[in-house]
Amino acid sequence: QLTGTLQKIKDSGAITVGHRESSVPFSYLDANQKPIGYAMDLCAKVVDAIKAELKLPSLQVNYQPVTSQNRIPLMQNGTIDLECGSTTNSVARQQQVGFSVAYFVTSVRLAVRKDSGVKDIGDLDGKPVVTTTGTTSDQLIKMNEKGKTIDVRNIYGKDHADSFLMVESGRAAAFVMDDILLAGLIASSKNPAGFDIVGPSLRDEPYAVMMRKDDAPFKALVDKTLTGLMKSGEAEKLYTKWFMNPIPPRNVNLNFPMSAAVKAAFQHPTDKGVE
Amino acid sequence: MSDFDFSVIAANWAFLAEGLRYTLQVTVTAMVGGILIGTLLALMRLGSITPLRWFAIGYVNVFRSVPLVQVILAFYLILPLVLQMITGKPTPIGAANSAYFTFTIFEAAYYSEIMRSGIQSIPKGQIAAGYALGFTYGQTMRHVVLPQAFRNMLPVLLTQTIILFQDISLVYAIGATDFFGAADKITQRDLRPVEMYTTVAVVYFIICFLLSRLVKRLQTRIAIIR
Amino acid sequence: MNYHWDWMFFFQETDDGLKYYDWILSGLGWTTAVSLASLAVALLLGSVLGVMRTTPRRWLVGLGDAYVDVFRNVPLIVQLFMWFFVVPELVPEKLGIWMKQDLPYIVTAVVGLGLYTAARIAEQVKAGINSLSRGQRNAGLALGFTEWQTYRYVRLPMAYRIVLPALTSEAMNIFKNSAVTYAVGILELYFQYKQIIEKTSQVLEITIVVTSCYFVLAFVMNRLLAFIEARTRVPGLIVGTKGDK
Amino acid sequence: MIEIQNVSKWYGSFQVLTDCTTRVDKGEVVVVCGPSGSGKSTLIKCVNALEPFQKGSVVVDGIAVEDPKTNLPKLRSRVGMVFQHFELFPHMTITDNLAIAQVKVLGRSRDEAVERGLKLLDRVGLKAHAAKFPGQLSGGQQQRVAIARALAMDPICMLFDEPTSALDPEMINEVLDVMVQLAQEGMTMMCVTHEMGFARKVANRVIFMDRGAIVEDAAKEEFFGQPRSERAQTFLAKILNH
Amino acid sequence: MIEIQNVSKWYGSFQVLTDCTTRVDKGEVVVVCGPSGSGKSTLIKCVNALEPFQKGSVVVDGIAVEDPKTNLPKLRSRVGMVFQHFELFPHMTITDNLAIAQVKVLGRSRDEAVERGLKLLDRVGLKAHAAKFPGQLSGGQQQRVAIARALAMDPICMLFDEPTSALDPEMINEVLDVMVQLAQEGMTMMCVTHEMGFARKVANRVIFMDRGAIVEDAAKEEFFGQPRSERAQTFLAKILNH
Ligand SMILES: Nc1ncnc2c1ncn2[C@@H]1O[C@H](COP(=O)(O)OP(=O)(O)OP(=O)(O)O)[C@@H](O)[C@H]1O
Ligand SMILES: Nc1ncnc2c1ncn2[C@@H]1O[C@H](COP(=O)(O)OP(=O)(O)OP(=O)(O)O)[C@@H](O)[C@H]1O
Ligand SMILES: [Mg+2]
Ligand SMILES: [Mg+2]
Repeated sequence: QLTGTLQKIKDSGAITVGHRESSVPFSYLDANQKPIGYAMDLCAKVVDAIKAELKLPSLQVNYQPVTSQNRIPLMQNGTIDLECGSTTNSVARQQQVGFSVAYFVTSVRLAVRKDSGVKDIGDLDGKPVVTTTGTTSDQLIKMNEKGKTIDVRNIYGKDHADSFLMVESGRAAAFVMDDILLAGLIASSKNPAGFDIVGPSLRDEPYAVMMRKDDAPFKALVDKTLTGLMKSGEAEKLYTKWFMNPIPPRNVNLNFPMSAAVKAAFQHPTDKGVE
Repeated sequence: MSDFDFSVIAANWAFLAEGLRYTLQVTVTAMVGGILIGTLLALMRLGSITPLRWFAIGYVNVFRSVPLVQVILAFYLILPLVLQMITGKPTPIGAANSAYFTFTIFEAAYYSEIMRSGIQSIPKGQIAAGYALGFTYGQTMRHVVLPQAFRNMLPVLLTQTIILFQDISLVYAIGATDFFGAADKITQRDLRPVEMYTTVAVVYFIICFLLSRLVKRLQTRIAIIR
Repeated sequence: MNYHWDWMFFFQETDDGLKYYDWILSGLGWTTAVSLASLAVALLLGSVLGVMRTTPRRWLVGLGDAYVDVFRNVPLIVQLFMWFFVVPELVPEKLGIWMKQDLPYIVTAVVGLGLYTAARIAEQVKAGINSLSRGQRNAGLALGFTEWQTYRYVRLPMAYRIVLPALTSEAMNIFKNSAVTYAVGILELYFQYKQIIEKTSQVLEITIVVTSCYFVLAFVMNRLLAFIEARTRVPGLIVGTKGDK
Repeated sequence: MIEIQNVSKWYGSFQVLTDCTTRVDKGEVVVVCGPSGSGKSTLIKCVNALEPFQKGSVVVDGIAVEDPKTNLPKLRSRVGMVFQHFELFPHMTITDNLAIAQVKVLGRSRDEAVERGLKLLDRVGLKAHAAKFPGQLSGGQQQRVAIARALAMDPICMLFDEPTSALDPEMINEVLDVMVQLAQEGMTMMCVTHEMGFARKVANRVIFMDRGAIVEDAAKEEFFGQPRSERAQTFLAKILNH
Repeated sequence: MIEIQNVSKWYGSFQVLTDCTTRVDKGEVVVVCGPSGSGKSTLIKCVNALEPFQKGSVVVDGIAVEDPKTNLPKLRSRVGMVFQHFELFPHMTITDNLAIAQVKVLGRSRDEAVERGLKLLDRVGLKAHAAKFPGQLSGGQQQRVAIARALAMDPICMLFDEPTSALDPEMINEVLDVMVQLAQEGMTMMCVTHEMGFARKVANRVIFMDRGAIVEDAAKEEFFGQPRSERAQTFLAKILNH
């Protein structure tokens, strides 16, 4: 007897996958406005597994763009069944939604202009530091402000492109954000050689597939699929495809080798959220 | 930043054009629907049936006091729930469709205020003349008051439509891809914000400027008829 | 809908030692500050432009018209972005660096929102002045007033009374439009709204609370202007509509 | 034809009509005059129920207008009315102004309505202007069109509310001429006007109102010869002596 | 006092005034009449340069108004003007209406200005209304205030542009009475009006305009006795015969 999301998918004969539109290289639009990316590839495997499980080879797959603001409500009200983007699995969010095992782990670090002379957190004292509104990274500035005795001036960009522009144009000394996003921004910029990612990891954050809360059978299927991909080495192949090679639409290469944290996540898959 | 790189525009013009088409579609839908509903609201508000009048007053004041971007988001989240209650099963309608509905409902509040002042600007004598010829209330409105109110207010209605056209950009809040949303998404992915925003400003300016010239032309033509 | 309601989170402590409701209050403060300052800029500049566009001087009219055309026909968010990112690159380098590093962001926000709203207010002031009969100006001139004195003593006092209902909507709009200034780094209500959603994911509660805040702000503004309207009403004179009620 | 009996009307606590009683018989022409604000317009609008009243009764052609069962649109379509500011419909051509009520209210075919309208337009001397809009005519011409529009409904009587007071002095006569002709053809008419020349020429009776009450209701000769009330005397002196 | 010489004026290619020449001497009362749109208002507004003109010259008290060096506000403050629609300032009390230009233009102290204003208000019979707003007065009362306002500036001459044509018939006389008195006291006046009774009583000369040109400019007796032009004859017939 099916329950929850699986039941819903079976009844409607369709699944709706939520995706981001500009989270390079996880989930974004290619030149033809089709959603592609590392997370999308993983989710395609999950969808295959669902087809097999429900014996619905002709299952219809709908794609629904989501934003960082609306992804959780849309999951809750049934608009989307699966979200494949770059969503951090956090304890606070677990109050509202469920998460699969992590398929990527990012570290929060600093992007700076090479000519700015900033090499570490300590160099930021008294300088403006930008982060993006509505993302989790800014909590870290606040925590570090308290912990260390450096005093930075917090400024906020509307989105990652804005924040990066603040660094590029000299408004901010550094941009605090997930390192993989920083790498993507630098690679896309006009002068990739002009920027560096510096400093220690302020915190590690696991990215995971989001689904509805308390839906054990569905979660089990998603986790089993993802874990299988990690164990079989297929996940690593996908990693290489998206992080170490030129990717559409502009054939930029992120050159972002697998970190120790990601390796650990692949070896010991976990759905533990950050505080 | 002297090295502008407009290749990003050229590479993505199809996406931008698609967004512009969507923007125009929502604008036209919300304009037509909004004026229709707005006229009904204005009539309710000026009529003598107290519950309807209060409904119209409440409707207009609520929607005029709340930021549009929040209304867009709230409708997007709540509408599927309402539909679910009616149909009994989850009915996702999607960001793009939800915007048609939201803008129509929201703009109706603004159009209704315009139509109300339009109706009020018609001299009482015109209504008396309609009645004196034997017209019923409905006929007086239909043949005498509304055509004139609509004509007199056409410039103001169009000006509101220009604002509406610009406000469609707020659908980025629910991730729908209008003109601004398309530009924003390309910016996030390809990272050429200055070039992109400059282009966007120019395109909006050209379209709105042409529209506002049209309004001016209409204004002088209406002045002649009057 | 399997939504986890939790109204108490507003009283939870955040990383910076404040409670979430403190964030909302602080956002409310910034929203009010930005809005009122922009309103002041817009009223001042809008009035000047509105007057310019009714003078007999061709070039003043042209200048005012051009201003309105430009600032009304580009979305606010794009304008703010221009002020923030594009203008500093176009001015002399020293000035640009000063704008980027020393100029408080609220100045950019107030200038952007103020200039945008000024175009709309200029339209209304112009309409108000033009709705007065030509005879009023002639009567002033015939008494020996200069052109400026006819504005100061005769036309503007009436024009403001006539357009007060329209100015009321504009003043309400400015609170709503101030939500866009988060895009240039102002930590106002909408910024806090996004921030709290991101941190707590209690979307519905925070949406209800923030929406109510905006509603209250607009309502207070509405009542304030209704009060001014009542205070400035001229006995025996029926002007336009009686405002919103 | 028109019987007004003890009509009183209040706006809130302000009484605009006080116990007004008079009648207009078939074929009679009655002129109503009086100072501004005395309730002349209000009284005449009570006749076709454009203004509701709280007390008394008005009977037109045997039908009580205050009766809730009365079909007011039908009654009004049989009573022609001409207003101070013409009140032509500015968004329609003259032809449409003349035809629309015939089509929508009386149910005539459009051809029939246009034909009848043009006939009356010819009668007021404006046939050449049929295709124009009201805004393209002078005030006197507009008022003549308004009279034609009312006549096109084949009314059993006509009400006029200061039809010439918004006109340039030069144009007053062209309108009065049409009204005089109408009176001479035997139309039942009730006219609010200050044109005492018109009253002298065609009125059967003159009614003088002051502060909502009918102060004098006398045959023309009597009124102009020696009005009884002092108020009417000073009023007449004022409007005749300049 | 006022000399108008060969004044012509165009709106675009439309000529509103054609070669107008006339003069008003000190103490003279000149009435201007003519059909609507004939340019009467335009002509009278040229006198205090409220309307610019392209050709000709207007000299008031020795000062050429079209001279770019003329201090127009000063000139205008010495020429009183009364408009068809009164044009009191609706947001000021009657007292302020009377005082403001004295204070702001002539530089009188407020007390002095109020005193002078109230004196003139008394003269037009409205002292009791000093604290009211224009909207609270009747049309006739407003127009009398407007005359007092102009007189408060101690003008050397007065211009009137149809001062009674927006009034109810009853109120016309109260305004005309003030004007007659003013004329009899020797004020130099140029009046656009259709009130032929007024012209008969106090005018020295009557000017008749048609299509922007001065067609007749004759002594009163001559004009009413036998106007030369046909156009003036029909015009007089039209406005006198009702
Ligand atoms: N809607 C209204 N509310 C309150 N009072 C009104 C209203 N309409 C008219 N009145 C008052 O009723 C009185 C009679 O008005 P009415 O228009 O009948 O006068 P009238 O004799 O036609 O005057 P006029 O010659 O100015 O047309 C006036 O004192 C007027 O102020
Ligand atoms: N601003 C304007 N632009 C174009 N034409 C104008 C303008 N003002 C007035 N006119 C035209 O100039 C002519 C003279 O106008 P004016 O007001 O002087 O006439 P008038 O004799 O005073 O008429 P009335 O008796 O109606 O007041 C009219 O034909 C009018 O249409
Ligand atoms: Mg009346
Ligand atoms: Mg005139």
